[in-house]
Amino acid sequence: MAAPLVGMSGVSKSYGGVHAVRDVDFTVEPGEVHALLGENGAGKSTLMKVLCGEVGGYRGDIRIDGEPVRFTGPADAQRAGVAMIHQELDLVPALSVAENVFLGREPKTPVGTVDRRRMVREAKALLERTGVELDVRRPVEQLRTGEQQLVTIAKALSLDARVLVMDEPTSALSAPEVERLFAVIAELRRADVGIVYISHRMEEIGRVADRATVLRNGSVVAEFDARELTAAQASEAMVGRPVHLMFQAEAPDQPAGEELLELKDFRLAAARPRPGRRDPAGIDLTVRAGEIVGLGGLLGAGRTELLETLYGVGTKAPWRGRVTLRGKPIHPRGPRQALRLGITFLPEDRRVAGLALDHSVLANSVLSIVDRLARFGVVPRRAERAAAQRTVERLGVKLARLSSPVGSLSGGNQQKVVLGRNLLAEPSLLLLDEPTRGVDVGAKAEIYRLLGEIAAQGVGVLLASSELAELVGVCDRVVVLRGGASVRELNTSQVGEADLLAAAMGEGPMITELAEGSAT
Amino acid sequence: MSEPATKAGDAAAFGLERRRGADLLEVVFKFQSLFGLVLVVIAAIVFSPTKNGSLLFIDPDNLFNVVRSISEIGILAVGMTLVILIGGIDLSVGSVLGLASVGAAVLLVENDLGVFLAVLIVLAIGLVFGLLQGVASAKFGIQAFIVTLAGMQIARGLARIWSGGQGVSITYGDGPGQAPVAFSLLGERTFNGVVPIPALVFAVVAGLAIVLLRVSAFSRHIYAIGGNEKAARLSGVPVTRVKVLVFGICGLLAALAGIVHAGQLNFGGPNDGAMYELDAIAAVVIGGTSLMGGRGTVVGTVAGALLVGVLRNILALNNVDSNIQLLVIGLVIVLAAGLQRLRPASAGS
Amino acid sequence: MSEPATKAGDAAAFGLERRRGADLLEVVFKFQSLFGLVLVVIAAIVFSPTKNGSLLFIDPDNLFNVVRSISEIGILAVGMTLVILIGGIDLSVGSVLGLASVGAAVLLVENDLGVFLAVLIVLAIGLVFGLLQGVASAKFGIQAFIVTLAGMQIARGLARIWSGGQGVSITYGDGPGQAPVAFSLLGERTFNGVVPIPALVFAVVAGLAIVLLRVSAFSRHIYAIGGNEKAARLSGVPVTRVKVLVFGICGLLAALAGIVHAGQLNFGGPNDGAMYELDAIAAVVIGGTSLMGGRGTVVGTVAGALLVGVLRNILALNNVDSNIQLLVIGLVIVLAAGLQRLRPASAGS
Amino acid sequence: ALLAVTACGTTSENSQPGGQQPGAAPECNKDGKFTIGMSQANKAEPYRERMDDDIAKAAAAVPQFTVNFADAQQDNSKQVEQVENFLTQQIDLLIISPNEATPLTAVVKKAYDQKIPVLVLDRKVDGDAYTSFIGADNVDIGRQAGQYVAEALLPSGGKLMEIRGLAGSTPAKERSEGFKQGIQGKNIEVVASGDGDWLRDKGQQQADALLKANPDVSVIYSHNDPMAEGAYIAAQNAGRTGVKIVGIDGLPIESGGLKAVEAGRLAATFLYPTGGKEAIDAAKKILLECQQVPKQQVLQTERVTKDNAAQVYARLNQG
Ligand SMILES: Nc1ncnc2c1ncn2[C@@H]1O[C@H](COP(=O)(O)OP(=O)(O)OP(=O)(O)O)[C@@H](O)[C@H]1O
Ligand SMILES: Nc1ncnc2c1ncn2[C@@H]1O[C@H](COP(=O)(O)OP(=O)(O)OP(=O)(O)O)[C@@H](O)[C@H]1O
Ligand SMILES: [Mg+2]
Ligand SMILES: [Mg+2]
Repeated sequence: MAAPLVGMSGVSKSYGGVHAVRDVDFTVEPGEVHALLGENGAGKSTLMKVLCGEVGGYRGDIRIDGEPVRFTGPADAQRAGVAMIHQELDLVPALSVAENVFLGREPKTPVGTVDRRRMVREAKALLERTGVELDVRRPVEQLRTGEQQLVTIAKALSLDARVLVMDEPTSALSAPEVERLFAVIAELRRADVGIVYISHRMEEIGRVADRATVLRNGSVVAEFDARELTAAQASEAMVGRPVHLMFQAEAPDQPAGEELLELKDFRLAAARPRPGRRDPAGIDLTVRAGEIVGLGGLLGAGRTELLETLYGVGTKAPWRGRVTLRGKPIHPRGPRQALRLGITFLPEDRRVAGLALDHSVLANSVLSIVDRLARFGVVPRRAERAAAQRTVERLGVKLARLSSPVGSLSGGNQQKVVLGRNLLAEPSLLLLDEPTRGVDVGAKAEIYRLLGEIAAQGVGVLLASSELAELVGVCDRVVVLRGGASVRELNTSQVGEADLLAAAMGEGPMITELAEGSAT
Repeated sequence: MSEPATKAGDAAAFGLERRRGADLLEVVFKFQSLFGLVLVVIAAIVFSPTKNGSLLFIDPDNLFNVVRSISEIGILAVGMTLVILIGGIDLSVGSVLGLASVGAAVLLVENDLGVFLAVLIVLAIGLVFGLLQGVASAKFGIQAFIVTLAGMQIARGLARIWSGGQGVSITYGDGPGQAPVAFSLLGERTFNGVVPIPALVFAVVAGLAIVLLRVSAFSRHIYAIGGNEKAARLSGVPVTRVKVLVFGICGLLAALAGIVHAGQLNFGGPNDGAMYELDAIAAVVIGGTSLMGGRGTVVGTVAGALLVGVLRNILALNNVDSNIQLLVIGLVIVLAAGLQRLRPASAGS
Repeated sequence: MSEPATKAGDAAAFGLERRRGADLLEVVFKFQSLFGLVLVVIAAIVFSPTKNGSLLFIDPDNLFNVVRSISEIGILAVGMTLVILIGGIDLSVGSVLGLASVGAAVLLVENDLGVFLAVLIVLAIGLVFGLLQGVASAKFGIQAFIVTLAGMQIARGLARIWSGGQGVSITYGDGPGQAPVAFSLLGERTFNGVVPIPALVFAVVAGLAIVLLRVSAFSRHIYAIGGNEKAARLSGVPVTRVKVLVFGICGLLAALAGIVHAGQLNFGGPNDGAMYELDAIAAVVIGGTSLMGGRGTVVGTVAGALLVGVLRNILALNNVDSNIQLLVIGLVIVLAAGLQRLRPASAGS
Repeated sequence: ALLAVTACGTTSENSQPGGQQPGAAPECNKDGKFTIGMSQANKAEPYRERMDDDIAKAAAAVPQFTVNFADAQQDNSKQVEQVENFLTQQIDLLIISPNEATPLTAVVKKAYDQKIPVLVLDRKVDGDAYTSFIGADNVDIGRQAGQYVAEALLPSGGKLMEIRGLAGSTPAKERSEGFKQGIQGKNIEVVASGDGDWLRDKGQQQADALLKANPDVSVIYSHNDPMAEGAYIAAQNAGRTGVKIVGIDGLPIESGGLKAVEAGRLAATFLYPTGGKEAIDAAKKILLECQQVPKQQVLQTERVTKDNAAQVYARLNQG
């Protein structure tokens, strides 16, 4: 039998005392999609970074086509046909989409200058393959997170790699883009490319993967035929016990509480729209105390902008329409005002907007409340530690100790730290933007449980998400946005994912009446 | 329900087991700015010239002289540490020192104000100057480098205009045109004539700053802003206010250094303090504070300032040619900064 | 499946439609560093003193003089732009300029080398000096600020040692101890005695840099490193090599500026170029380049340098007191930098 | 040969009471070994570099002497620190050229009180806690420059401009004041002035713009020779070859003012002697010969024009 395309055997990698990967054997065959599963911090990214030459100093060996290799850097691996789509969207903000796609491999004209026309043309073609039509001359910083993710995918495709690692490629994508990506994967598979697919969206695994390997604490604990794998099985293998996935949606029979947040035809009167931004343009919604309301929509529907605006960090423009909190009109002009009103916000991109990665878990988790903890400006250390410790335990953050830099935690655990900071501020209205992006099933379940718990305590939650299952499973009601305006309101106890998707895409049966009927 | 808690507990236990070794290493690296200092001090003792069989370097008089000689830079560097922690920089401190020294001299000598009032006014000037720079930088978003580069020129111009184009000498006495004798204390030594007052002022300033950065909510905000300003803002840190205040404190300390300067030299020199900003920044960076912000300590800064002071002292005591001194100090600064890099990388590659 | 594509198409069309208006605005802001310059030029014309009924400022002779007077700072600033684009800074350029001016003078006068050889050697020295700093900063990860702060001292020390302390005068002729007359060209004007050679050198350097940054892959790498170093590294950009090279270029240009300096003044001054680094940085930042790296243009830098030059010229033409000049220049720099901020914010608040 | 050097003249004011003088300097002794500390305000100015050189050269002829040099880089504080270091080293004699007078007074007094003889060069300290002052008079040299301009360059009046030293520094102020006295009542107008910070390139920049704004200027007075050279280049660039330029310092080095006068770039310069040689002479008297030295030695300045430039240059460099 021929040697596999990729053969990793006995690979181990540790950081200081942390064994990120221990003695892992892993293979990829040509034309195969091999899913790599595991909890946050299980070592998936690390294992793949080892494969792609990004992380050195590992033990064990790697063979490509049976030939032993030891890459000296990502460029070296790329030359050997091994490429990776990174979990963190590592793009250069000020450069254009085309420049990003071809960074480090710019096409040259005969005189040695960059062939810009070719670059633009080819970048455009690549992006079309992934299903977006973007002006590839636009700087990447003006793109939405989802669009950026598609750019990184296009960039990886441009490498024409034989082995392509996709580390959570869909975490910021909504359903149509995911479908499109699956089509691309099918195409690649036909071209005999070996693909490693990492995702925390369990329902995707069965659809794309042929094989699945599960890591726990850095070691392989199981291997499955993915085509027959159910989400429940996969989750159980990852966590080591059955996960009663989330949505025990025992519809909160408790009477919905008082009206907390109410928006009536809310819109921004921006002097000039910013390209790519979708500011609120006619939104009606209500969040009651004790209720979890979802915000659905496609890429660029304007969910993020709505949440940012409500938190006082959106586009600076006059508000139109009515925004009331407990019946009183509000207009926070910054986070501090919003916090004073009892509103907290969990941003979509934790690395950019959520955490000081170099700083300790302790410092990051109590930041919102140090003012409140302080007596005469002095923060009692014990109170600070206690608060952080409480949060870490409540959310089950997996960490070495409170003084570890938060950047050394896995993505999911980082997310929990941000959520923990929000909860410490004891909000009455919690704005969450993709709170489970990159979070593993186990942690998701915990976060959902927590959300349920908080809601039960009378907090209102407004949750934007691209994961249909999450919206349907967790929320009481979902408001669907399109083009910055609310177009539908659905009651999740009566409709499913398909209806939601249809509403978001602007097709399908008109079910507004139904939703409205149940809401009022 | 109990499961996750146990998991966290496990992790903590696991962490604890690992902790001892890692801790020692971390302590070593935490204090590496001090190690640089210790190394230089050892070198200084080894290379110290002797006179009548005793080492000149460790003569207490000499040691206090070293501390006195860095006290002004040290005071500037404490303020600079705060500014750099929020990811800023303040190039104006040297000129503000000059402005303050002129101010103190003019107010005491020409305007015949009392020491208390004169000092108060000068400190207020430094504070306001710093606050204005802070507003320009934090509120209007102009890069701190450029704001304070302009501030450096402006303060220098003001100092020259105020002084009337020439340094102002301070003489002491009760007559008109004489400064109160109390002010001359800044040039004296206390504790039986051993400890120079400027060194004492520096020690107090540094001590206060160290405590402030340890315990205050304000310091948490400072570090957070330097670590990730956007995250800090979203977490409810009053970013603009903290930044403005930090620049204000830096200006205030620069004015304090200027007062010490005037008191030590009995002179308000409009051109004094030139290039002090670079010395102060060097002390901060040698002390292990990152120019990117968010990381560093005042302890390190004090060590950095002492390191440079000791280095200069031992080179001078050995009569090293001044040009060679430039070379040696330059190289040692790079080496000291290189030492910082041995710190185990925290995250990323 | 076709639906989303269409929708995306719609969005794009919508975007395009909006674009025209936005484009104009964007162009305006793209060239706002030029606007600052235009404003200052207008002010200069308005405030220009007249002599015999004609405006002194717009006299071609005077205009070329302005360009000549900023040519050294301008050359430094071009190199500085590259360094700042990669997120670095180079404080050593002023001292390297001094070192190069000494080098040129000594090689021409004392060692009797030909112009070509002397210039080549001096440029090589600048290049190597820059490369070494680049290695210390990029390879050993020591902060550029501190490396070049040390480099500044070291180059200054070397310049003084090489020159033997005193400046070296350059006299022209064929005899021993005299420099070839060709070198004196740097002090001359060409095109019928209108265009000063240093201005020409500056124009060529700036022109090359502008073209380089437009068309080369190297420039994409520079912007990428400044914008997101990790992303650049992951994309296979040879980060270390590019950084080292950029510091090398900056050193090379500093040496070139030093040669121009020596040629203009017929003098190699070991203490010359002090504080030029700050002027160069100011030109870069006024020109809209971010000190955080990754954003900026050489066109902006040229405009920034010209802005400061015009400002100085008009103040001097009006015989403004030098202290007031300091104040005015400081304020205008802040205002010019403030103008940059009107640029529509890119993301977040 | 040593005496010949002082041909520029030394007036000794012997009227000092001398009571304060440490006449019995620490065990003066013909065969002793002595360390002299020389604290220089800065080495960035050619004039001061030359002062150090003069001292080094003169001391090299005295085998009993070792001289330690320190460079305060124009920083009063640093200079205080360096004198303190000298005291730690227990030097036998201090030569100091202060950056500014008042700031250095205290530490000089400290040395003097420790019975270390102190020779102050170029710029005095306050009070009289020093052994001897050796230097020229900046007001006087400015006055002489003014008189020269009035007599030789603009006998029937005219307009001139002034390139000044660093704003806020004492010599800049004094050279300016003296000059005004020199041209007083002579129908000469200073129509423009700029600060050249003592530097050649700054001098050029300032002169560039000022010449443009004041085309009727026919003389430039510069506070030192390097700025005068810069002004010369500016005048050449502006095609104003007729402008006469007067400098100060007259350093007898290749790049100094004497050569510039000799080559015709400057109309005149005024010798501002460094006093380095005189300082070592005084040190010999105190340390080796157990003699007293006068409290004040005001070094005479000398007008240098094309006529005598070569001769003065030769004289100052012999020996
Ligand atoms: N640079 C680093 N320094 C220290 N520890 C690290 C570093 N990178 C990863 N780790 C640790 O290695 C372990 C594995 O991390 P890794 O990122 O591979 O997890 P993952 O499986 O990709 O998780 P996620 O699903 O959250 O992305 C974690 O415990 C993490 O804290
Ligand atoms: N042109 C732009 N300039 C600056 N920021 C932009 C621009 N376009 C988008 N953004 C930012 O992108 C974010 C919205 O992108 P995001 O990834 O959240 O979109 P999405 O989740 O697909 O859609 P939604 O708007 O429905 O959340 C916002 O934070 C917005 O500030
Ligand atoms: Mg991962
Ligand atoms: Mg979003």
